[in-house]
Amino acid sequence: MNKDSQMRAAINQKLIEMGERERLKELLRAKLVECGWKDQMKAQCKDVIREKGLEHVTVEDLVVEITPKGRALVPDSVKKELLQRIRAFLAQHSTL
Amino acid sequence: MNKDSQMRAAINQKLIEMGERERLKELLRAKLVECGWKDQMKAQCKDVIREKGLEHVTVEDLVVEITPKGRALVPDSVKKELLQRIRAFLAQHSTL
Amino acid sequence: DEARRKQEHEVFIAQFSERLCSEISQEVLTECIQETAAAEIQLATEEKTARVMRCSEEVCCRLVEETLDKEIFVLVENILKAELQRIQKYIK
Repeated sequence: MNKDSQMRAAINQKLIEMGERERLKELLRAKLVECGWKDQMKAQCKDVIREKGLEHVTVEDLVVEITPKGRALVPDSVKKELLQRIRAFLAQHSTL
Repeated sequence: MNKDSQMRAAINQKLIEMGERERLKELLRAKLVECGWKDQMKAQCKDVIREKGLEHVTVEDLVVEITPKGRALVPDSVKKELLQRIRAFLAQHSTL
Repeated sequence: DEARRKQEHEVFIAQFSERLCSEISQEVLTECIQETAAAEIQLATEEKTARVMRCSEEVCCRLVEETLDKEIFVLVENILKAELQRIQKYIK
């Protein structure tokens, strides 16, 4: 394992141990609702269903179809906030 | 002060005044780079930091750890050259 | 007498040279070792900071991806279920 992999593993380990990883996911979920991402995604899904017809769409198809848009629609500010929170956490728990 | 001490003090004074002491130091520094001593020292430092972990090593620890090797690794040819240069200088200024 | 003085002087110069050589070596080695150690600690610190920055970003991206994948899956499942129920209701 190279140094970067070790570091990533150590960061993840620390985040999980302290329950911070779950809190970060929770924060992200809340932000996705707050910024309208969830509503946009719902609308996207409905569009695809309408276009293709409900009988021609499976969960997997729909997931594959809307995932790239879902990723692109996350505002940079949300990702930035999350990253800042991770870095602040690491600074506080600097045993890495 | 006996005659020898007086003479030593006079030569030292002259060496400093003429800038030769600094030039000798500069020569040695250059030779240490040229012969690879400096690179060996860097590698030694990296080894110690890797073994002990950055958070467990101070500059002072490193100095203590690598000094014996540092002294041992100076090639005899470099010491010899320095000595020859000192002798040549003293011979050139034999009135000292 | 002259020859003796000359020999004494030569001995003195030889000893002095050895001593000076050792003094200068000592000074330069001490300085160089100190400099190298400080520079290497600094370099290692900078490298570690850069690694933490880089890896925390990667961990963050992975966390976002993971959360999005799950969110999208649940969202799709719920919407399809709701659409199906709506149609069933309509048929009835």
